[in-house]
Amino acid sequence: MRLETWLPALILLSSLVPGLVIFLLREENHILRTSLNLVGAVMKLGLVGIMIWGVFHERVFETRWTLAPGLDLVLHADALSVLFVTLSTVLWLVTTVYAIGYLENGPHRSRFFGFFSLCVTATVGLALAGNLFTFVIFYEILTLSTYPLVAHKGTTEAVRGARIYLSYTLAGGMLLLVGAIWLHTMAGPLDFAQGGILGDIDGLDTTLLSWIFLLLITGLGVKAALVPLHGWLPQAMVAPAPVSALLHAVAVVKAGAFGIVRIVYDVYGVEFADSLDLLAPLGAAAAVTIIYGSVKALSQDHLKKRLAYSTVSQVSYIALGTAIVGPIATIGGMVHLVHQGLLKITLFFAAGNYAETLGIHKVSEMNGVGRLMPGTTLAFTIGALGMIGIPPVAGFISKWYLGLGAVEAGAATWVMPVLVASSLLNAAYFLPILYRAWFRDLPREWPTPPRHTRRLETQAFLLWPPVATATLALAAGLFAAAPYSPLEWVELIAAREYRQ
Amino acid sequence: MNSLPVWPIILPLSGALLAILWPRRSARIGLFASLSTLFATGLLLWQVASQGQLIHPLGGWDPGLAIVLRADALATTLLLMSSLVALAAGWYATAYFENTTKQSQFWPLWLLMIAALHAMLLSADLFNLYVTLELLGLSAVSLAALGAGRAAVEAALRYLTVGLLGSMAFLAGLTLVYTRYGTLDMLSLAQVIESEPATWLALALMSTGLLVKSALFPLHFWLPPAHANAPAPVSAALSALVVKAAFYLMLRLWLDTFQSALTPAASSLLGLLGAGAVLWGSWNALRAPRLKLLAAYSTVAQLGYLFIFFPLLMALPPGPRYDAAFGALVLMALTHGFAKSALFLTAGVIQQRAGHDRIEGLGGTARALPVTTFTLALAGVALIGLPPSGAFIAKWQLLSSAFALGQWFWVPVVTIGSLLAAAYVFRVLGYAFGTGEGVAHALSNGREELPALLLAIIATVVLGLGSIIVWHFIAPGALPAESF
Amino acid sequence: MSSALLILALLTPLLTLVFVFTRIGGPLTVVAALPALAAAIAVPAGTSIDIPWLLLGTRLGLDANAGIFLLFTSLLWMVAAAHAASQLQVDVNAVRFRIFYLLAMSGNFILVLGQDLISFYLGFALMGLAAYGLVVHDGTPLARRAGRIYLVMTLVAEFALLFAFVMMYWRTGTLSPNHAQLIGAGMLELGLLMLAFGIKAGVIGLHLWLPLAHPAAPVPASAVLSGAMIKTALIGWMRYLPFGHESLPEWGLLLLIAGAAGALLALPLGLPQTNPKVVLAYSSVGKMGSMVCALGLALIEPSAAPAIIAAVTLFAAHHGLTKGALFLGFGVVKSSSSPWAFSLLVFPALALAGLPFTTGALAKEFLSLSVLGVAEKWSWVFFWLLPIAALSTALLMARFLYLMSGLAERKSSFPLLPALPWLGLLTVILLTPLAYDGLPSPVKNSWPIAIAAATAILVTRARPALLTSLVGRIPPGDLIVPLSNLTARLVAAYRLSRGRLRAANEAG
Amino acid sequence: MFFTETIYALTGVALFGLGLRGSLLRRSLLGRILAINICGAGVFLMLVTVAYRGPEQLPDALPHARVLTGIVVAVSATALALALGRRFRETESE
Repeated sequence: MRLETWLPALILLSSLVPGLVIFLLREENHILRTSLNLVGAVMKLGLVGIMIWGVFHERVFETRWTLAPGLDLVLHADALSVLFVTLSTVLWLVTTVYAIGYLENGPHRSRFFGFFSLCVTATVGLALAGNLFTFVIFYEILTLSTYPLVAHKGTTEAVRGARIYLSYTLAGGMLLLVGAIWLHTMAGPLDFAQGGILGDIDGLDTTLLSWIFLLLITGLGVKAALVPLHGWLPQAMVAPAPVSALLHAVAVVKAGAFGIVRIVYDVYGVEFADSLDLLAPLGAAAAVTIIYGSVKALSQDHLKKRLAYSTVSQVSYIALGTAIVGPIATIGGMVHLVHQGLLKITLFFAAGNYAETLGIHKVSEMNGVGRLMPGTTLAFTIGALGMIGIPPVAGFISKWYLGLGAVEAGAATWVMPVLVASSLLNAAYFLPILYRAWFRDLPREWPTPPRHTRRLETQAFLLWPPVATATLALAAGLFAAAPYSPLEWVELIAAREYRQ
Repeated sequence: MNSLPVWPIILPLSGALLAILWPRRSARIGLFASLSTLFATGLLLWQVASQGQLIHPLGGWDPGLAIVLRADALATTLLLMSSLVALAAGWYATAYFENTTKQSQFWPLWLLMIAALHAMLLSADLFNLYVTLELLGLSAVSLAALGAGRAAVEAALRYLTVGLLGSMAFLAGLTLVYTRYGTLDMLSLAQVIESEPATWLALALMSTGLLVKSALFPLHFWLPPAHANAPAPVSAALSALVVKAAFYLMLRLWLDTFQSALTPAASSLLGLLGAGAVLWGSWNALRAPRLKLLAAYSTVAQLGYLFIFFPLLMALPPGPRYDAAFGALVLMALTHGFAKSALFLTAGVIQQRAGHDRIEGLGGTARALPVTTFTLALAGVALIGLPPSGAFIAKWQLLSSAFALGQWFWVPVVTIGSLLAAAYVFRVLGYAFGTGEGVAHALSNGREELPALLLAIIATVVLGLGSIIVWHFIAPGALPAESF
Repeated sequence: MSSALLILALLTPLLTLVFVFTRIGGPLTVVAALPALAAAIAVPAGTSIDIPWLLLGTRLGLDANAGIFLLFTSLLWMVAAAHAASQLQVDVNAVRFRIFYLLAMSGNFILVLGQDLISFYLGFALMGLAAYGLVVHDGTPLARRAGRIYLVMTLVAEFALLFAFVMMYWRTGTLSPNHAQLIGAGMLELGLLMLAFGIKAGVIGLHLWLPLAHPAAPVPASAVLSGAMIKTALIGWMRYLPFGHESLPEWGLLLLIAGAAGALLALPLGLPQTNPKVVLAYSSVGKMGSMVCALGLALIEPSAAPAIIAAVTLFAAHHGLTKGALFLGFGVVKSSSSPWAFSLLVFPALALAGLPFTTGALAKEFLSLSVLGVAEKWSWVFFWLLPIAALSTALLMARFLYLMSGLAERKSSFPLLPALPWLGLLTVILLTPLAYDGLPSPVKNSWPIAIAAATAILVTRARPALLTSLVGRIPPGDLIVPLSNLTARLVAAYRLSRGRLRAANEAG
Repeated sequence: MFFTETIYALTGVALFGLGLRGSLLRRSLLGRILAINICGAGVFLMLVTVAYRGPEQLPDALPHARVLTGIVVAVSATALALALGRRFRETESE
């Protein structure tokens, strides 16, 4: 039982097993379910810690399981996968705590937490995937496990939103599948390798490769919410807060972005992709999405819808970073993968708190909220400032590197205006919310009487997660240059992706 | 020791006879017979795995005369599937027919059907195939007629007439083969067959008969009413086993016996019909008002996928890629068998709980019957071909061979088919998750829901993760070579 | 020790944030600025510390003119804080005011002390956004409008600066480039730099937010806004333009013209104002204009750069303190409306106008010396500009005093306690000239004051119809009013069309 | 001599064709069952002619055995069809 072969599988099982057991639990045994959840999350964190230590010391972790001739289920821990696994594990722990608080006495909690664990298993599997086949498998399982989460409330619009979500993501998954099979048939088993594999295989028809690239990116684009394919994201806002937090910051949207990063860097290889000039259209799509998402966010009064459109635009930063050829832009794109996760999950937790404690769903109802719930609003402010790109919060670092990468790649002429415009638009739709929260005074009559616990503004389980993720975001920004920070780790990855 | 192939036939047959003698205890006899058949099949499987193909002429007659039983890898795999599905369906039937008169009528016919099915899977002689095919048809029809009401009887009658016509066509083809080659033993025939008009006509007749029996697209009209109105365990067996058996015969004839007599045109025709079945079946399943009708049309669609394999297998030169595709074909057949039977059993549970199986009226199922809904979801996943299931890997290989051979046409067909499948499965799940009081009664006891759950788990987890066993057993040629 | 002092100077404002809710929050904000003042005095110029793990590797330190900037900035923050503590006792949002005050203060100090691009930008952004909180403090619709305009322009400045720094970092390769490395900046980079600092400094054309924001803020905030915050633009220019190493004639000319225009236009825009604080704001625009003009010349003539920079720094210090004193004075006079306070107010006004033996005269003298020394063809500009600027300031001060006199009617006693910090500031302004020997001859630059006094008396007596009709004609923020009406109409048209569009497809 | 075999074979084929046409076109149940029986008879006749190996040799026994089995199967199928037909008529009222 050598550690190298079993650690990735163990990490996967540490959320799968509790999930399956929770499915069988009856609604009443609340304590067992919560403890199972937390034990699973903490154990996974521990295992990931071991893996980080291992990868840092150049040890190779790989679990290989042949499913069919030429098709192996590979879980391989390289630097990029560890980055995403760490992010999703940490945020899953926080979201679990939040969900326990949020669904205090809601119905179907066993079913919820069961699918919740399945969803994270899929995300972790997707992160650890060693080849395109495994990636597609977990990509589809992710769709399946998130559908019941979106439809959790069972109301008509919840089921409708889930249906729209499903039709988008399944169609995307199908495109990805066909692209992956086509590529697999042409180029043999596609194990991800730093710097890409297609560059070395000669005799591949480049026009076909371009078509396949289009298929793959469109398939992933659905989940990464690139413009024409983003329709499902605002509809999926119907889900309960922990789900939309998980969906937007960690699992679904990140899966798409992470997939694009994998395809461009570890399958095609960025130089090879550039030689086929595939990156320019990707960059254009990302730029359009960035602007479109921000503009649409301006006009949304519903808070979660505004955050959804902000996600649409923020995730495309990652795609933009990938599309600009150059190590620094890569760093910008990849580090934003982590930062956007931290920032967006804070915003959604805060939005969830407002909805759960004060019954506020709309931005227009948020007058004077800062006075009532200072902790949550402070977290929201840090998240918002991070999104706009104000130092010292983490968002600034990604924008700094993206700008730098653009200048390095000589693409400053079109990337710079996009970044400036989107930063201003971010400010335009986040600062009014902050203004309402802090400067406007409380309206006389209140939607629902605030349920004040004696000391905290809301239940402990709901307050601490956003505060925790906000501090993490602040730390990721402030101590960016420190060892073991996300930025350092991404620089390690980016250096290997480019073949000097 | 080589008399092992006989047991999977004798045991259900004797079970049927005993069930007729003691109608009151027929359920227990039936279960015991199914269990012992499964055990016998297991033994046979182990034997074939270690020593390869097993030939057993009944009664020691020389090959020309005797009824020869042949147990090779493909046959034993399907044998295992059928005994597993039969056991699970039987187990559910004991609960389904509890304290009704039909219990005693059900078991003898059921065990006769299983015996006929096993006999057909193992026979190596064309006339033998005709007889077992006929037996299977008759028992299936009478089982279908067990369903309540006039619709069941009418559907059974149409099933019977169509079935008889199919057998007659098969018999006529058979006669032509005998006039031309003088023997009906499939093994010796394989060496002798030449590609000439007489053989084509014979094959055409036999194939038409089999296509009618396996309900391929234009000839599928009898299947939906028959399967939808039959009792749940029966329709599970009809969809998963009986229809699949006819397909198995097509496979035997086209890939083994008449291999040399085939033209690419013929196989692509089959492929086209398969594609039609996929699209037409899925489209109708999407519009089906009732769950069992949906499942029946889904069977038509899934069989379409199996037939799409034919042009690919025909075009592939023997080698690792051929074995990979053949293994995928078997894997898809197995997964569909388990998944479809699980789907029908859950439909049975829902029908008994809610009094109807209208899809619109399924509101609240997820609340009242969580395990059943979970099984429905799992079976759905296997039918669509989403990752945790064996069908996903089979579809991956199907598309991979299509790309390798440059036959682009199948790619959009399979993609659209899968999306339509996703649509009709999640339409059902959408209603199940929704609110409403469709399924009023609370939790049923475990006995009813467990068999369906086990079948669904086999289809998704066992075949999904352990799918490499199929290749080890059926087509080892595909495995070690990483060349392609 | 000196490095500890530097870090302390940064951290204390942030640490006192914690106590802001307690009763002693007010006085504590005063103490928050002390370490910075001590650092400005004690820490020798040129010391710097590297913190590799903070942000992207920060370097804190003090160079020559940064020391002077830190000195007068921290002094002004402290005095204003003291004034706020005494005045704002009654205000319900005092806590919120203190939070934003401390944040702005820490932003200012980080900006001055941060040698590397990232911490400079951090200071710039933090100060900019926190100042919004100060501007909007009163919550009146006027304050909110001023705040909104201020915020939009500050954000544009911030993001322009961000990407100027990105290009600079890419070009120079280091996070803290010295003047030698700054040579060869591209057109886009310099343009963004000019835009960013132009908005912050209130260069004419980009000054629209200044006459609105400064008056809208409460007194201590506007003192600090006018005194310390707009000076940060000067620090930015001095640090990130290649003074003394590369001549940029066309950019220099641009700055020169803009500065001169600012200095000259301040008078016509400032005089008709009715609110004394707006008059002060326009005088700030004028003063900043002359400083920007000097910097423009330094850009054209690298040889004169060091002298000009030193002079501008001193001039900024003088303007910071006196303008702060004026704003605080306005606060004291307004609250107490005692004629004694009014009489004391006259002194900083005259100092600003360049009364002999005051910092004004001193700063003006240094500036003219450094500028006129340049033999080049541009010296005639200054030959005319300086006297006119002096005259316009004097006139503006006269206008300010005239407006203030209206406020100081009642005969009430001198409010000793609330005015204490203000008095302390006045004494500092009084004493600083003594530190410098070789005072310029009194007669040389007292004529502008004489003329201004004469015209003031003449105007108040005769009340010529022409002049009085002009009063109140130009709204504060001049150009912004037509501009904002235009944008408002545009947005309305867009919404209308979208509304009609949605109605159409709903009907369709 | 050659003549008789072809006649039987042709009649066999003809019967098969007639039976097939009848079973497809007839609407009444009884008609269809009879047609299928005719079809079966046709095929059995073909089988019998195949067994004939010239005047001097004994005919081949295997097709004869198959015909017997075929007949048994056809009879049981017809019995089932008639039983189902009766049940179908009984449930007319539903």
